[in-house]
Amino acid sequence: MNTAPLLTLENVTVDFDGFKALTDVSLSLAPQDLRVLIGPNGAGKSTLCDTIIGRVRPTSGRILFKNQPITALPEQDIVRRGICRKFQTPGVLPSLSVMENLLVSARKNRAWWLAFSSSPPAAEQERAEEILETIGLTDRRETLAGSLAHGEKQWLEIGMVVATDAELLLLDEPTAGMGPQDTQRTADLILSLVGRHAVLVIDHDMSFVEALNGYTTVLHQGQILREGTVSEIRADAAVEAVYLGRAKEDVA
Amino acid sequence: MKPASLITILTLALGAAAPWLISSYELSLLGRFLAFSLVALGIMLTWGEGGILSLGQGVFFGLGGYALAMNLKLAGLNLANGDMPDFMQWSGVSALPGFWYPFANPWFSLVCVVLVPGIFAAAFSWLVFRRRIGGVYFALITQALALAFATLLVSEQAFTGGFNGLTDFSTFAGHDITSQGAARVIYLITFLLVVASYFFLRWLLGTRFGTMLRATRDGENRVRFLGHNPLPYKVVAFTLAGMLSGMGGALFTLHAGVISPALVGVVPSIEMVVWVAVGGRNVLWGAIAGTLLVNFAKDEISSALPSLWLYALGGLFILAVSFLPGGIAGLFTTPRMPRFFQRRRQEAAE
Amino acid sequence: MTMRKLGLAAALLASTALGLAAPAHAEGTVKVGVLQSLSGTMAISEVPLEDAELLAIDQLNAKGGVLGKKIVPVVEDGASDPAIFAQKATKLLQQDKVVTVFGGWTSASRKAMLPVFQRLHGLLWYPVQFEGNECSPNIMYSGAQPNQQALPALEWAEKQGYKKIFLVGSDYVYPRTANLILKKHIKHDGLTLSGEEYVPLGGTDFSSIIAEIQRTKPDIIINTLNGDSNVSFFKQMAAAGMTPDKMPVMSFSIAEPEAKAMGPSLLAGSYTSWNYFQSLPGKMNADFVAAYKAKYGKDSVVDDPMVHGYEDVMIWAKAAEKAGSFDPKKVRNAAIALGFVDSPLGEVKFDPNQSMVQKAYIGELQPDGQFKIIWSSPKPIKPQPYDPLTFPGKTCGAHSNF
Amino acid sequence: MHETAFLIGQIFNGFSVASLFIMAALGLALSFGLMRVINMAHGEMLMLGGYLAYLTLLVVPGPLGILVAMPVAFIGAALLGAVLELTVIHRLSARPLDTLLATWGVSLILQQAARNLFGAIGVQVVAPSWLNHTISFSTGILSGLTLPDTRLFILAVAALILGGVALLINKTRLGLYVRAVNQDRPIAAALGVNARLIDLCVFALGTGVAGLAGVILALLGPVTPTVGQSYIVPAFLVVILGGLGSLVGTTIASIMVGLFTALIEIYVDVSVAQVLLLAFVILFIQIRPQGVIAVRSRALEG
Repeated sequence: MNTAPLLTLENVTVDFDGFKALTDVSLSLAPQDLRVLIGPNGAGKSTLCDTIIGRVRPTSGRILFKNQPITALPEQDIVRRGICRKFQTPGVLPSLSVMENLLVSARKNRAWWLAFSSSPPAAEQERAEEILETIGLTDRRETLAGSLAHGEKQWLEIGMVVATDAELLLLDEPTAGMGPQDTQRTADLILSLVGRHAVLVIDHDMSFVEALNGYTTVLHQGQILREGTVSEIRADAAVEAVYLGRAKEDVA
Repeated sequence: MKPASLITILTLALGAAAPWLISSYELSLLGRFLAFSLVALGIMLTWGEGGILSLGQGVFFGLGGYALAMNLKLAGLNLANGDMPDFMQWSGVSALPGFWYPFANPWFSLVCVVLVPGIFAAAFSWLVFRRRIGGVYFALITQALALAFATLLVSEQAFTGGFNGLTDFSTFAGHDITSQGAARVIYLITFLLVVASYFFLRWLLGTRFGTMLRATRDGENRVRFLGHNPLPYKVVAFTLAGMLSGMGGALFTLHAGVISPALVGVVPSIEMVVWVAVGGRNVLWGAIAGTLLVNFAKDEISSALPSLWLYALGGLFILAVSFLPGGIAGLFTTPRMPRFFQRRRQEAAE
Repeated sequence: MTMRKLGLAAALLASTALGLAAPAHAEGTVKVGVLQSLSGTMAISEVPLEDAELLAIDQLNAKGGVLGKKIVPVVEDGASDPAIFAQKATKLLQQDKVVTVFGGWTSASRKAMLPVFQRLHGLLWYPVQFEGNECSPNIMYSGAQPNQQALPALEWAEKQGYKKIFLVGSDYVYPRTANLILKKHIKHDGLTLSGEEYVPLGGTDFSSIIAEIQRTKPDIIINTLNGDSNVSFFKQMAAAGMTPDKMPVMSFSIAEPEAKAMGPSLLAGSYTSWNYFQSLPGKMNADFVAAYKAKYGKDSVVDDPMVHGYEDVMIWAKAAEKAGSFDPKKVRNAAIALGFVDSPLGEVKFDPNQSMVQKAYIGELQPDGQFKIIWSSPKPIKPQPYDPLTFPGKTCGAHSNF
Repeated sequence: MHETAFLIGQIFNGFSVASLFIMAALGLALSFGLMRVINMAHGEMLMLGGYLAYLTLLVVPGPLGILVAMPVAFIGAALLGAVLELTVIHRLSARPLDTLLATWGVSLILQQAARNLFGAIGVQVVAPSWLNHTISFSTGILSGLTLPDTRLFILAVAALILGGVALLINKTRLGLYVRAVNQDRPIAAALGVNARLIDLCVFALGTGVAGLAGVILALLGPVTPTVGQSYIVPAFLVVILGGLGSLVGTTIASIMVGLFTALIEIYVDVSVAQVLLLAFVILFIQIRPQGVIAVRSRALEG
């Protein structure tokens, strides 16, 4: 593995008017890493994502991406540096077709004055086609994203995030609302991305986490509780106490 | 030939032949309503496609109207002699204010008809959008803008003609604009500009700009977190709408022979939105049809049953937005509208 | 885009193409236009005015009409919007082919209609007091010029010994211009101007202005506020302890209907200047008031603009009879040649400058909502569209062109 | 009159105007915070309050009529608000811009209804005689300063309303639910809070307050079909300045707007003051786009 980390969080704290959503979180991700972030509801997982992409600004601490601080950058510039995020509730653009969603995401030169042409560059078109295939929505090409089924929306959004060619993908609950079959498909999809991108996945469905089998970080009450492989985490008593016990019942 | 092109050609032919088909009074009505429809096209662009509701389009309408009216007011005056428009004389002004001088040039005026509203719309929308003020906030701020603009026009009587506005025009660039023939020419210019704007917007909405604008309407945050800056798309759309309104205002001034604060304030501005809501906010021809329909209806109903008209207008608005968000055009087409009934809480929370 | 696109627009265009002009003169009738705001902010004042104009037409028709023809009023709504006034004026003249039009209230509506009447050679009868500075051969101005309402009020105030004068008005043309003229005369007559303040039309907050009044302590306030702002002004003055009996107020736009609606108790003791009050003596006036009440209800009241609108119709009829024609130009010349006629306002006539020669009165509002006439100009005042002191050298000559 | 007295008088006037804005904007801010919708017919609730005051005074003349009118107007406007919420607002609740437009249609209809019922020219509501006094200072640097009882009374009523609503939100069970829904609607709903009912209650409360405010406004201004329109635009600006549904924010914003207009009117006329107020608001949101009180919420996405 490359020694230089892709993303580094240094003592990040987020304080919402006295409520500490994150306390002193430090985290490091290598390029092409697959990292899974778990934790009970309200543990601060989504806030962590929000903080990385600049939707929430840390009260203290800093975030480095490729050794550059990004804490103060505008959101779109953070994306342009190479971080893209999928939201928890699918964030597709409902009145655009599936293809248009991907094309909007695949735009390489994002200058607005270049938008006054009817057709995107061939390279972007090809890339979009390729991703369409990857996410398995080729036959839904012209469908309006708003009328896709829930699972299809999740895949489309993953596709959109991939289309930006970001080096780091943040996937917030990509399997929310999916059945076991779709969950497995999503896991396969994500595993196929690793190698080309670093991926940070947030979820609490343990069967999905096990299917991914990545290095896992457990967040609890805004703090990092444990880090380790899935089997280490499974064996950990503290994790069991705050989280897994409950999750097991959920799965059962 | 496809039926669509047939209808297009028929409409264009009828529109172009109107001066010889209908009475001069009806032509003047049609002309001023077509001028209104330029405003409606702008609202369709910002509100329908961009999700930006402006309750202050009257401001840009007024800027365009006044820019032309200032020239019309100066026409025939000998400025070197110290001549002034009549209202300035009895408002106690001793010399023509400096900013009026350039408007003596008709071509400068024409440029200002588009540029002044354009620049103002760009500056205003940039200031507001860059702080991510949108949605309901933006609607309310534009409404306050309409109120402030109308108030300012009325109170700066010495420079603007005040509540009376500017009226009594006779020539533009040396041409008589009051004759029967001039009325036809003005109508045809209006008609041409509406047609040109229609095809321009049709092209624009077909480009990637159109896609980005709709994308921004659907999910501004999603667009931002895909690495795009939504700001320029919104500002450009709003600026274009402002320019269209300005053009509409200038043409209206020519048709009506008057521009006054009563045409630019809060209520006229919101009525402009009614036209588009009724016609269809996502379809270009819907915006034009809505404008003509509502205005002809107003002309018919308001004299016969003035109190009924207000009930009708209010009811029309409630019905259109509640039950027919696609407007009349929505009955004929399946426009690409946002999925209205889907709660999008994360957007609302912004 | 679908196949039906633009279909609607086409249908609309076609339907207008089929619209037909209303038939011109029917045998034995003559059409006149009545153009007031029946909707919008001005409807409140203009609907009663329209009623008065229609009453006059009814009375004429009851006596056999004019030149043997029955008068058919074509009523249109100006909708408080000057552009619509211009539009409807065009319609009345071009499409309905009316022989003359009665209407307008705001200066904005008159200014917008003026070019229409000049272009289409029509004649407009405008019944409301205004700021002057205008003469058109196509308009008969029966409402007061500044020298028939504002200046007599100042003259009266001077005679009462009021020396410090405070001007408050709505921020639009009439108050600004009237005050411009008043200020010239205040200076010329050696009086003191305590202050001059404006609120936007419809303004409701007077706290700053009242503070200014308390600071400068004027002898009298000359009030050119419009409509609802008057209610706010008098309520807030009363709350600040300045009722009309303690701080005299002279108003130019409060007449009987406003006083009735605002509550005489709030206004009692305040002054106003008009060319007509409902309480004027004389049989003509008694008959007019009785006829109005008979038609529009016994609780209704009449005021200066209404009686001017009524009298405009009457004088038009007399002039048409005298001219033996409905031709606007001949009627205009005949109206000027008529000389003094008896009317509810007393003896009035049209001057060659096409404004009305009439008396000015000062009234004091009584608790019953009527005005007690406490002063009147000794004889009818000749109208001056341009105040000689404020606009030296400008006059309206008699018009020959049309 | 001493300059200091004049200045203090203007500051008093600023607070007096602010108290009107608080009452006019409070209901708007409450329902905006909770439901993210703006009710353009809010001004007509003020109007309704005025007309209910007029009707009440016909039935209960005399000095205490105005005190009877206040609860009557509150209940009347709250009922109308509830009807409006059930028929229009709720149906459109996911579409804030459409709600805004539809309620403008409602406002047109209500204005015309008032015109047809009571006439265009307005009705007469007179302040009771016990309010026709002033507190005047005749010595010292405050010499010449006059504080009208009516305005003091209005300040007191505004403070009472504000205090009442604050108590309701912070100390009662209903208030707890309101805060819960405000923070996180799905979670609150999952915990068994009837969010629909809360929406309805808050909306009716907001319009009720507006109705009550209408009675108070009738002491200083006219009661006409269009009276609501004169207060509504400044009330919107207060909501924008105040921040999402914050009581404290609304109060501070009202005071800011009141003081700004009162003080600037020393130098410029009222029309220009109105324009400067808008410029001030646009400038202010450059610095604090989320308003005076920016709520940092973690409930952005659950």
